Amino acid sequence: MHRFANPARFLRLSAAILPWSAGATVVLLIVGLYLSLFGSPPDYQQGDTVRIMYIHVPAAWMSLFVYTNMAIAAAVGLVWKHPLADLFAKAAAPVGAGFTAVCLITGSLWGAPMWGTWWVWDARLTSVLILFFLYLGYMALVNAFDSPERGIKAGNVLLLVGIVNVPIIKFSVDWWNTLHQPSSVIRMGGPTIDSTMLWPLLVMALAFTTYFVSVVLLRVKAEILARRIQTLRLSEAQG
Amino acid sequence: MPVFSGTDLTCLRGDRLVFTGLDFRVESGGALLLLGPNGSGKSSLLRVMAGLLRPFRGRLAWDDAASEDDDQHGGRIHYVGHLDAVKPVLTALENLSFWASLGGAADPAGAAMAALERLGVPHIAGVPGRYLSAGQKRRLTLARVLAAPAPLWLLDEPTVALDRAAVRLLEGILAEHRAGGGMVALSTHADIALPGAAELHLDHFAPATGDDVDLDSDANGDGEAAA
Amino acid sequence: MPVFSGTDLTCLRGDRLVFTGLDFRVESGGALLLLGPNGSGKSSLLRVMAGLLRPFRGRLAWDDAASEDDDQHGGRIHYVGHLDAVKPVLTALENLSFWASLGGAADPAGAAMAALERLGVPHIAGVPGRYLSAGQKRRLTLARVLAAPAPLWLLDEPTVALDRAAVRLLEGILAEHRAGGGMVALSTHADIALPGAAELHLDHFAPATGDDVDLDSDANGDGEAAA
Amino acid sequence: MKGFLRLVARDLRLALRQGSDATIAVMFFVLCVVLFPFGVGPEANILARIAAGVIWVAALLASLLSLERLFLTDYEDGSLELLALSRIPMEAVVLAKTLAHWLVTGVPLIVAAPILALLLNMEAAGFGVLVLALAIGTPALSLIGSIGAALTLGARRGGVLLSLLILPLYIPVLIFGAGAIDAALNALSPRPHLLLLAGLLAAALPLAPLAGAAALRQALE
Amino acid sequence: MKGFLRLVARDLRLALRQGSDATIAVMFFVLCVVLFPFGVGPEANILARIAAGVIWVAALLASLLSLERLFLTDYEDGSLELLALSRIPMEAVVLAKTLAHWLVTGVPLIVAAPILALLLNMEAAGFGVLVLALAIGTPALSLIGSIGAALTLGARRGGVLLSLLILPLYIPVLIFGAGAIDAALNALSPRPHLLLLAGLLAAALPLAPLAGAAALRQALE
Ligand code: HEM
Ligand SMILES: Nc1ncnc2c1ncn2[C@@H]1O[C@H](COP(=O)(O)OP(=O)(O)OP(=O)(O)O)[C@@H](O)[C@H]1O
Ligand SMILES: Nc1ncnc2c1ncn2[C@@H]1O[C@H](COP(=O)(O)OP(=O)(O)OP(=O)(O)O)[C@@H](O)[C@H]1O
Ligand SMILES: [Mg+2]
Ligand SMILES: [Mg+2]
Repeated sequence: MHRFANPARFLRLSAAILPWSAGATVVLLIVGLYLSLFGSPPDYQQGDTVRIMYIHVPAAWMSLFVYTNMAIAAAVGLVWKHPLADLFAKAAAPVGAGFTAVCLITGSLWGAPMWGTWWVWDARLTSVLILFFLYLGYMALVNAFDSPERGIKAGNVLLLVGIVNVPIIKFSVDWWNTLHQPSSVIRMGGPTIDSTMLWPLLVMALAFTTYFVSVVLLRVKAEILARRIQTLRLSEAQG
Repeated sequence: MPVFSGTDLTCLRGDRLVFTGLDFRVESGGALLLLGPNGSGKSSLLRVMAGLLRPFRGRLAWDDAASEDDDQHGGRIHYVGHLDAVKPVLTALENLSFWASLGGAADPAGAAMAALERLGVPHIAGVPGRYLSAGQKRRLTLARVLAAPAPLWLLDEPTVALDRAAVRLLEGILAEHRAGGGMVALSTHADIALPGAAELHLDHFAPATGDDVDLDSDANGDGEAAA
Repeated sequence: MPVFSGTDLTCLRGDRLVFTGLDFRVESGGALLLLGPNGSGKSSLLRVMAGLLRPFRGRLAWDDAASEDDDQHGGRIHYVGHLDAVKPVLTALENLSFWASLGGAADPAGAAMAALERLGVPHIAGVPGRYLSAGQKRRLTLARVLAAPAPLWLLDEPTVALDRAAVRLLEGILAEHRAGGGMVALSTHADIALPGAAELHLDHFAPATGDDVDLDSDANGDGEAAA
Repeated sequence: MKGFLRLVARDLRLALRQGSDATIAVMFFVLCVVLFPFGVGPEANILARIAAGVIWVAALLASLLSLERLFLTDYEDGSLELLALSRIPMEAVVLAKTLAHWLVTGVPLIVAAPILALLLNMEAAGFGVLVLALAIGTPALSLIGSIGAALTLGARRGGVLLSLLILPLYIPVLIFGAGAIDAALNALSPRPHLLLLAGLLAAALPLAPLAGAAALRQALE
Repeated sequence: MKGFLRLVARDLRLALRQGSDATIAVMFFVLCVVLFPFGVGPEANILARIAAGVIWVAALLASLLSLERLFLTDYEDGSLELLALSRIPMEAVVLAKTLAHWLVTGVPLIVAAPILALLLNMEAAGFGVLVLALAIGTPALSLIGSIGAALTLGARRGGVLLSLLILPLYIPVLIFGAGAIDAALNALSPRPHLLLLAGLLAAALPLAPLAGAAALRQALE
């Protein structure tokens, strides 16, 4: 507990942000789901299966975004020893793993009609699978130590080592020829996707982001409180 | 004349505050005896002194230069903790020569043999580590401090498992080291003659129970917060 | 009134003859103090007594019945060696209750708590094993002998890592156990009050150097020679 | 009997308290299977052809790896000595620890297997038999492995040595386990294979604790 | 530098003194490869098709298993603390121990590989590339693995956890290593694959000791 640079300030801040981010999540999700289910046209090739995209693509973006953030937090935690950075990575991991799982599942659901198979071992798909394993490995590592501090620090090193995978995922479609289609939104020279599809996509992406922020705030708070309790318990062990 | 000192040290292990506001100072030829009941933080303080554990707050200084992030600090000390670092498949002499050579001894094997003799166990030189009794292993561990020179010795309960003759030997060795300008900090529950040693009672620095030391406001978030 | 005795014991560890021709006898209420310099065979003798090590020659008897191949022997003793058998993830109380229940205590948790209190550390009951200091761990280990009943206690250097208050406590506990008809055999290098204890100086049973005891002719080749 | 159950309960508690033990063994299993397509290449028909074999080999290695620590921590911290001195017979100690080990690692592995089979394009016809074969085979693996874990106790490099001693004994389990699935996939009856597997289990159940106990007694001398 | 060599020499001596360390890793490698025909069935053309992949996966697992103890014994007996306090920088400690590990396990593995390839009916065209690829790949495996070994120091279930962390990072080595052989067998140039492998090694050589040293420092806190 003593380790938090200033947990009190963090708790105040999170209490102020949380209602807003939670509210925004609900509103954005409703709007996004409406737009993607009813407010956008079916694809001329894919028909209604294209609607999987509004889940799949934001989830894929989030899986990369969350990992990158965790790696940055890990660097901050290692170099400046900022305790909140450590807690952030630990709190974000399950959420990131969840997004990655959603990306994998929706991807293979989409793959069945589009490619005729649930799964192929191509570069994009496998590198995302590796990302998923990195998330799981991180979570296992963090919890594998007698001292939670040690777990978090070891996890930080792993996060930094694993960051090499992120550019591989992002550029796998360009470097190797894969079944998966190349980027059309986040690319040099602007998006090449129709705005009727772009908008619902962006709204869903925003909804996922606010969801992520809310959950992480909650989890960091829970962790801080759990450690307070632990401290109280251990201070009885004096002597 | 080197001086090793610590100011306002606070030690946190896990989430437990072990001691706070502790100061110490050892000068050339001096000795520090760490006393206190079980769990009062003697081992923790020695690890802090060795640089194996970061103090939560406070600073350590060698000749007035901060020793915490000093790469040289390890070379200035010999640390003997509860673990013995004895490899079961290497003989006592091989075990010792390796550490002697890393410590910078000119003739590692010779220095190692001399150290074993000084500790009264030349006959174990060729015995593999796994056959040593508790006390023989302890003597081998202690021989490490003799096999290579270092000004500051940090010994955590060095007399454990030693018979009386060995304790007398150790006292002689410590006296000699101090006479040559060396420093010693050691923890013990047993009687050991350490003339002129300053005593540090760890239980005097225990945080008052219930007083949860208001670290939140104090912690300056500048990196010292790592436990 | 049980009696535990050993006759003409010879102990071989690896290729090394540790002691030969050793006899001992402990009666109900009695105590045996194992003394001797490092490497003289105290720990070896205690392991032989516990049945963890087979004597190369000689026999052990409980009430005149050979105890060597007796399945009951384990149930009659408490052995506390150098290893502490403390699981880092279980709390002190959980650690202790498990052994209490295996030892046949009727109310393991209650017996364990009472034992911790007796050893002056009720406050560590809820602390996981990994957070205990050397002395706290030792007290927890010693609490095991109180948590379930057994007539014979075999303690290998029990005072190691204990502070003075704890040594006094231990002396009281030993006296009580003996007053109730129990027996104690313990090795130590430190001072411990054990009134009326028989002393066994292990160095008196060391095989004469050079005299390599003609094991070949004596060894009866019936499988007891396992080291 | 009471002591036996107490020991199982304590080992389960240790496993659960230590966090994600069960998940980790399964994760290794999963990773091991996932490695194959990288080495062999992604052709679906080849993968489907070798799926049963790969899954069984992975199960075997996962069981092997997690078995390494079966007695090791108890040995190193002195608990094993105390267990040997306790009223529980050594055979029961071995059986209790093996049972706890299987509950923590074998069971999740059985659950994960069908998903991996899907990833490797195995035909659905093999799934039922796969689960059944693993359900009979993994306890046998744990039992056989316990002998090796006991034998290598105290040996440095225990893990690798253990693998060496035990892998040959694992081979029959591997053959019948993979054979049952191949039979099912080729529309033959998997029964004979499964019966042989069950026979192995039946033989290991009394023999492994005996051999393990003997090896443990040796290790403690 | 003198300290570095002393550490390598001591680790080699420990490995040799402890008996058949080198042989054990190779033996595991061999057994692992030999298991496959049992799981997959003995058809020669299928075995030849998957030979390169199986050999690489086995090499990977053998390296993994033997890596587990890389720092463990030094950590548990307190040697690592003393090494940290010594004049040798922690990065050099990691590099020295990894080098010793590779000399003891990687080199014999490279020697054994062609024989196994023969057993699995691999065409002779692939042998040279197999050895070359292993010669570049196994030091990379040891280096990457050393990060994992340092990270999992003091963790519960070290072995399985290590596998979980390291196997994903091993995958690129596996892909390029097996790819080189496949290329050679299909009369294509293995050069690009081998160059990529060499690139991985070149990247791991400075980065692994850095990451490993950082992890070790934390393990000691
Ligand atoms: C399990 C299988 C799949 C995985 C792991 C996966 C993974 C990913 C990832 C990581 C991205 C983000 C790429 C970036 O930010 O540049 C992405 C985007 C995308 N994926 Fe997938 N995908 C899978 C299957 C599919 C399938 C079957 C389709 C449809 C044919 C598909 C269509 C798309 C589209 C349209 C994008 C957006 C690309 C863009 O506009 O930037 N994916 N996928
Ligand atoms: N496993 C073993 N194999 C071979 N020899 C051993 C083994 N264990 C101990 N020895 C040898 O047996 C002798 C007696 O050892 P033991 O541990 O019984 O001594 P001790 O009296 O307990 O000594 P200490 O006071 O140092 O604990 C020692 O000389 C030791 O070198
Ligand atoms: N790794 C750890 N994590 C959390 N708490 C710890 C850790 N190690 C020790 N402690 C706690 O810190 C306190 C001080 O421990 P330390 O080992 O320094 O005591 P000590 O004075 O050496 O005691 P002893 O005389 O018993 O050896 C103890 O109460 C112990 O419970
Ligand atoms: Mg201590
Ligand atoms: Mg002893």
